[in-house]
Amino acid sequence: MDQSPKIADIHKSIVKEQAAQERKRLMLNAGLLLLLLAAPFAIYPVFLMKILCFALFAVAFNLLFGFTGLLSFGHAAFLAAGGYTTGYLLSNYSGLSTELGIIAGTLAATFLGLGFALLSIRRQGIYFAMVTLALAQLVFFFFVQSEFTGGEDGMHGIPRGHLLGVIDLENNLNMYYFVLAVFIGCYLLVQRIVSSPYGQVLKAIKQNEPRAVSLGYNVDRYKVLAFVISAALAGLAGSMKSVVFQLASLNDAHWHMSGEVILMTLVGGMGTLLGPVIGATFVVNIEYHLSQGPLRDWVDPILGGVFVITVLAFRSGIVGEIQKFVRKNLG
Amino acid sequence: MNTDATRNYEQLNISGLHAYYGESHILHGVDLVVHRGELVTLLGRNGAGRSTTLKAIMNMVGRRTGSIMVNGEETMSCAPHHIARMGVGYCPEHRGIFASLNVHENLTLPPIVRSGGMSLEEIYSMFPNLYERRFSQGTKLSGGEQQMLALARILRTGANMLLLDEITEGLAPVIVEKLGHVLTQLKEKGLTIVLVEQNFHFAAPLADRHYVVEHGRIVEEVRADELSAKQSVLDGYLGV
Amino acid sequence: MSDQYVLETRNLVKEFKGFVAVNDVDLQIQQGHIHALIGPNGAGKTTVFNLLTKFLIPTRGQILFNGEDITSTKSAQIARKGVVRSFQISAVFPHMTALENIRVALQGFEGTSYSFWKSGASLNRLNERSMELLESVGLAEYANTTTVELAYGRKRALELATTLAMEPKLMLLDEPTQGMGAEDVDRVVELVRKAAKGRTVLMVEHNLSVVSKLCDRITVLAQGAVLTEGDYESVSADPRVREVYMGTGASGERGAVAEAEASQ
Amino acid sequence: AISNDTVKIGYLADMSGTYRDLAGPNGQSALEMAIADFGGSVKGKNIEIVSADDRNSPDTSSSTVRRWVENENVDMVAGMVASSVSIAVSKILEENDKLGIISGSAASSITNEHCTPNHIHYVYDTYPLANGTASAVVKEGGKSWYLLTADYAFGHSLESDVRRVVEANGGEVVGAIRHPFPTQDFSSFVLQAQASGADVVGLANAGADTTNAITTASEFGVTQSGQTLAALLLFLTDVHALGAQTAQGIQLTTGWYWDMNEETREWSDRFMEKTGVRPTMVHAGIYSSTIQYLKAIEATGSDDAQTVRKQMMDTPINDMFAKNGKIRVDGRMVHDMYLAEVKTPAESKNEWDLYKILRTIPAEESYRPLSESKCKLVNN
Amino acid sequence: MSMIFGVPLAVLSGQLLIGIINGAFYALLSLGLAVIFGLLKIINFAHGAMYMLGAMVTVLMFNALGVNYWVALFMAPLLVGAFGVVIEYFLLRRIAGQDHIYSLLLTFGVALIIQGVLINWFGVSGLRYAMPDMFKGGINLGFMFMPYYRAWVIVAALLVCFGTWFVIEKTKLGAYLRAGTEDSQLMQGFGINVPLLISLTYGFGVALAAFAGVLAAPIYSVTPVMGSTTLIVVFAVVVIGGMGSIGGAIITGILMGVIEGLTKTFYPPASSAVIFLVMVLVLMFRPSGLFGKEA
Ligand SMILES: Nc1ncnc2c1ncn2[C@@H]1O[C@H](COP(=O)(O)OP(=O)(O)OP(=O)(O)O)[C@@H](O)[C@H]1O
Ligand SMILES: Nc1ncnc2c1ncn2[C@@H]1O[C@H](COP(=O)(O)OP(=O)(O)OP(=O)(O)O)[C@@H](O)[C@H]1O
Ligand SMILES: [Mg+2]
Ligand SMILES: [Mg+2]
Repeated sequence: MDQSPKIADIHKSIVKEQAAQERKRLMLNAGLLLLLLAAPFAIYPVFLMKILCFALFAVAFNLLFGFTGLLSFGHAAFLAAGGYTTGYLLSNYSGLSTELGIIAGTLAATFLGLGFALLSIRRQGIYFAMVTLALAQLVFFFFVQSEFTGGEDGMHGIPRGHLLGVIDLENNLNMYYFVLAVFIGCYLLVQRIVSSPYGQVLKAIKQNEPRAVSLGYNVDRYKVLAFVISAALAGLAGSMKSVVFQLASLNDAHWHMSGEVILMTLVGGMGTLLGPVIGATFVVNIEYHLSQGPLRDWVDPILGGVFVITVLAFRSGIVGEIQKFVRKNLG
Repeated sequence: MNTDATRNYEQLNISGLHAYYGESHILHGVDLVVHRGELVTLLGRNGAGRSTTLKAIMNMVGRRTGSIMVNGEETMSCAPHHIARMGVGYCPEHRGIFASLNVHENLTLPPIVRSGGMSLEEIYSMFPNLYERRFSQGTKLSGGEQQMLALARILRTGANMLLLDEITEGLAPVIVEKLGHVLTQLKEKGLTIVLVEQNFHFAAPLADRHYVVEHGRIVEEVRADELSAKQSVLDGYLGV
Repeated sequence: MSDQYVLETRNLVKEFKGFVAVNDVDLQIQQGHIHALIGPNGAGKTTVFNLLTKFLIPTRGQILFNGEDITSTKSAQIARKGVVRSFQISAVFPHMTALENIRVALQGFEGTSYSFWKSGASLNRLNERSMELLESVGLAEYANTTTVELAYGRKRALELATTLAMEPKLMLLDEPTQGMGAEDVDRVVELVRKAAKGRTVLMVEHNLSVVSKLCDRITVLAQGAVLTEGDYESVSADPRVREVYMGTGASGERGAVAEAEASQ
Repeated sequence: AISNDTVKIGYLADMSGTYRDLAGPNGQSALEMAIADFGGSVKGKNIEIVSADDRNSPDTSSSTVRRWVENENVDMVAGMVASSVSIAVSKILEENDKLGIISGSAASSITNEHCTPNHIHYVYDTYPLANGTASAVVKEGGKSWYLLTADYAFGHSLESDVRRVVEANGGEVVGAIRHPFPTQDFSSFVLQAQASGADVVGLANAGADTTNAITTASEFGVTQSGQTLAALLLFLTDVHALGAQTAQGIQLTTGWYWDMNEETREWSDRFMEKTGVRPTMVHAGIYSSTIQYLKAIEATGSDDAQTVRKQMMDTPINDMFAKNGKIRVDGRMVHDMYLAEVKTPAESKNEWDLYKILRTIPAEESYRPLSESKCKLVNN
Repeated sequence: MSMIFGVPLAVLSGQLLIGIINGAFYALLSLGLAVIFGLLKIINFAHGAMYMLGAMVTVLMFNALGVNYWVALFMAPLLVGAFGVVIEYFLLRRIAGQDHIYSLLLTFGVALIIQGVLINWFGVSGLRYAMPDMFKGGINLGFMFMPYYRAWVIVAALLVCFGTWFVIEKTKLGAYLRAGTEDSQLMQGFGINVPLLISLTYGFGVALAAFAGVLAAPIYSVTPVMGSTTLIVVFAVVVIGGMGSIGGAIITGILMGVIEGLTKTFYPPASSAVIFLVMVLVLMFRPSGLFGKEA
């Protein structure tokens, strides 16, 4: 069999390539990590935390949108569910240590996510988006109605409390590093998921569903799992946010929020790991800085402009475009 | 009506045609001529660029350079619908049946571009399956039925130059035979036909000339009367 | 005694709003055979495939796999039982490399497909087998090529390799040589022959030369019903078959002359 | 002493959303007018303004205000409309012991369960609005009421206030509908209100909901069929949008109106020159509160929140905006309110000539008495 | 007087009529969306903004040039439609053939821009528009007072709806449109000027929204934000009807109007949620809407 050495070579080269990419990614992540560790000394921590929370939210969304090909137009529901649950528990059961409150919030979102998934997963394309939107609207009306959310006044004065009952989170730096730790944990998790055997199946489903079925995969189950994980992470983002800002409000449940996370993901680059993070950073920043600058009154039209330009000019998002550029010019 | 006068009339003249899909450069300078009333085939391996050539004529590829003359008119700057209006009928590789229309609507969809096309009756009598299924959704047809529909569709328009891409693909032998007849009839009507085929046995008896496409170039031209002589060469190219 | 048959259908019927696409079909596929399903266009071949793999739900009738009734089993299950199909249009995962395409099929057996915490490297274990499969369809050097960039014929070859990866007991091939140049056709014929060893194959094919070369047994469908069944000689000799399908000069080559289709 | 030698005022309001016209960019003009009129500096220290759009979002606002007070030495935050924003901001100000003067919000909870020692609620809240309008209308014979209530906390509290007042004055609420927020088409609610046969149809909602309800009511001839419309929260801008034709005869309570006397007219003319529109009570309130704030600094020579707030509490307010004004311990600025009626097209001389003041509701009658307060700063 | 669930029959019949009126209104709006999605596969999130533009243009034309209601009824849709063509030509065309989501985001962006700009120019508290004199008042139907204008709304809306449905489902032009959206390149290959067709269709779709806007001007407060809330509801209607099903959009529109109306009578707080509830339920049993073709 004269072929076999050749095959071996090909195989080797493939594995080598994998390893090389692995290394590249590691270096990139390490660099970012250093950046984030140093950040709070240069930039205002609460603002950084806001960015991290939305970055996590976008990463969660992208797991579903970018890597599974399911466009949920209802992710705000999970952000809010997490936020309100955590907020409610922490404000009403003093002594409950913060991480428990956050875990509870995450669980709430997870179950809500499961509910959403079971009701929506069989729907295709735009119908899927619309069912999730509808469900999210119902959740929104529930939050508007119910007393514990404080309606449009919102839920205020949520205590940050102590992490594991010891680390005081009222201190912004402590809070920041806690948020950062959680964020990194989730980011790595998603990174793992995407490259995992499960991730491969998701990829396959996204690219050719009937074929995946004929290869014996029960696609609905895989989608549900993806949806639930995504919802859980979104909920976690909401919980963290409510602790950071010590408030939870209807804005997080409104469909505009579901739209905003799409924008973040798209601007950053859907289907890339770093994209949503960059996207969130970008969007949060312009919104924040514009709203205080001379263009104060024009934030919405400008955001609209960003939508338009992104879709027209660089559809694969900041990160996506960079990757393209690198592939073109550097190999 | 195949007088020399018409025979020498160049209905299609392609020279130095390059075509691109985004980054990938598919056609590398195709030159070919088709006279009125001729039936010319484009043979070649998968991926050689035959379909792309037809698409390029219709201005349906990403980017094109070179020259394409239809009836002596330069068409590089024309929009697809103008080219069609010059009497060019295109039957695409993957049939392009419209799901939102039923068989009958699909059939009557393309506007008449010139007089002298076939009537509905003629077409239905030629493809009885289509008549049976005329009210069912276009894409609910079987693979083969769709193929018939795709062909029948352009016979109506009265186009006098047909670009046919793999019309026998997935058809039962009987139907293939029938298509053979149809093409002969069309030739007799004086139509010009450019035929992209995998099935050499189908193409051979029909064609006046064969062009062999490889890697986006014309690498060989074989007249019908040279077939036996150049058979071996041809087999080499087609890997038969 | 039906268990000598790998696959058996009893009075299989499929209606589309009144139109009967498959009419009372009894198929019996024997262990180890390469069985061809031929017939004029619109005869119901693809529909039969769709019924066997539950991409369509039968209106009436029964489907038995190794004597077990699978009439109401779901697509994915059926695939896992070992009934795997290929599609009339090539079905691959366009933005994965050829290797990854195969691995997706293989990892089904690993039972790790839900474990989202496992590292991707855990799949490298499958590479060797994948390379073998790619090699067997002559795609070894394309292992690391993204599938979109493969020409049509190669896509089909890849699809076949993925199908093989499933270790199917029964393979359903819908026009495996469609739209292929002579060269590719021969390659595929060889492939199917190799693949068929120790397996059973049911295929739809319009290319009679392929059928004559490969198939042990042939069922002819016409207008949804079984017209006749038998080996190539007997079938091709049958005047009705010539009439509705092969045409007069059924030399095994296409393109001979026959009178108009008289099937209605 | 005046911290880092400047008095820095942060102006936070909805610049681009549904509440824009209440305070918005024109509110900043009012603020600038106040500073200019005060002489541009206090105790020789100059006065700076920073401003931001609150996006109607509490977390955007709170990160903005946090940076203002923690990094940019902002001493006082003015404006604020959406109650969620006002409450969020007041919490942050409490943490950092800075001062907030809320002029745009309607929620009476701001100086009730959500009160802090660090903010003042200046212009109005739902309590006197309900109070003034409802009692007046009942006194004039509108005994039986039917309420269209916006179905969220604001609407609910407004509704309960109205019920209390109506019943206290010997009237009764025969029915109430809670409509979703927001609602565009009120026809079916109006229809039910008509069917109820009540004397008065009370609108316990705000903004577009109210204007839509009024438009529909006039279309369906509610007033012709002998029912009275009572809007519980209606701003000059809303009435201006409706026009005298549609809004005529509606009774409402307001904290201020531009055409009450020389003083108000003079100021409003200057405001209109700057902005091209007539000021709402919120605009006037922003102006007045800023003047009061600066005066307090002038008097105490300090811009420390507690000192200033104390000083402001000790000084009765009588200016272009407020008569018999007084800032209570809970931070509520109480002052005379006015019962107004929208003029008929015949009476209205120009597009902004919209109200006639029927009577003055004395400060002490109008706002929620401290005795009923749930505020932590009030000891009862 | 007879009662149903404690609601007087008279009131109920009144509510039904109102429901139908609002339904006709929804029908008109969702029709535009359905046309645009069904034919162009564009998810037009700018539809609400276009509806708003229709109303704004009507008011502004009146204030600036004293253009009366009847003229506006034609002018406003015409202007907005032209604007739509411009948007299609310069923006949407560039993402033709891309995933739905992009058209959604693009139009959403456009909506944000239009709305934001108008807010800065005209504020949010709304512009005044007087009811045209001939529509002042109404008739007493016994069970309710029926303003003439509402009657007119039903007639106008239904006429336009039917006309549109007919053109698209029953004429050759309609067939071109339907086919053109599946494979516009091939349609061009048949000699049809698809790009033009598409621009005009989008223009027509948004013109329908604008027409609804004009109808709305006299009865709702005309503000730059009036579209944003309506949008989502109308979307729900289209989805329930089955995206792209023209007839579906119309029938569902009226149906939803009635359902909403009844909810407003029996349990008002739910009246804005009910549509989404219906949507979830419908899609559970009919995956592509009431009248949608199975994919
Ligand atoms: N839309 C496209 N984008 C990018 N590349 C394409 C596209 N269509 C075809 N190609 C590539 O162009 C080359 C020629 O394609 P073409 O369809 O012309 O081949 P062909 O000669 O018609 O053979 P066959 O149709 O039998 O595959 C192939 O390598 C194919 O991969
Ligand atoms: N979903 C459907 N709805 C309605 N009719 C259908 C549907 N699918 C197939 N048919 C009809 O059933 C008949 C059989 O179709 P099928 O695809 O099985 O034919 P086939 O034998 O595969 O033909 P070919 O060899 O051309 O692929 C055809 O007449 C087709 O029009
Ligand atoms: Mg081809
Ligand atoms: Mg078939």
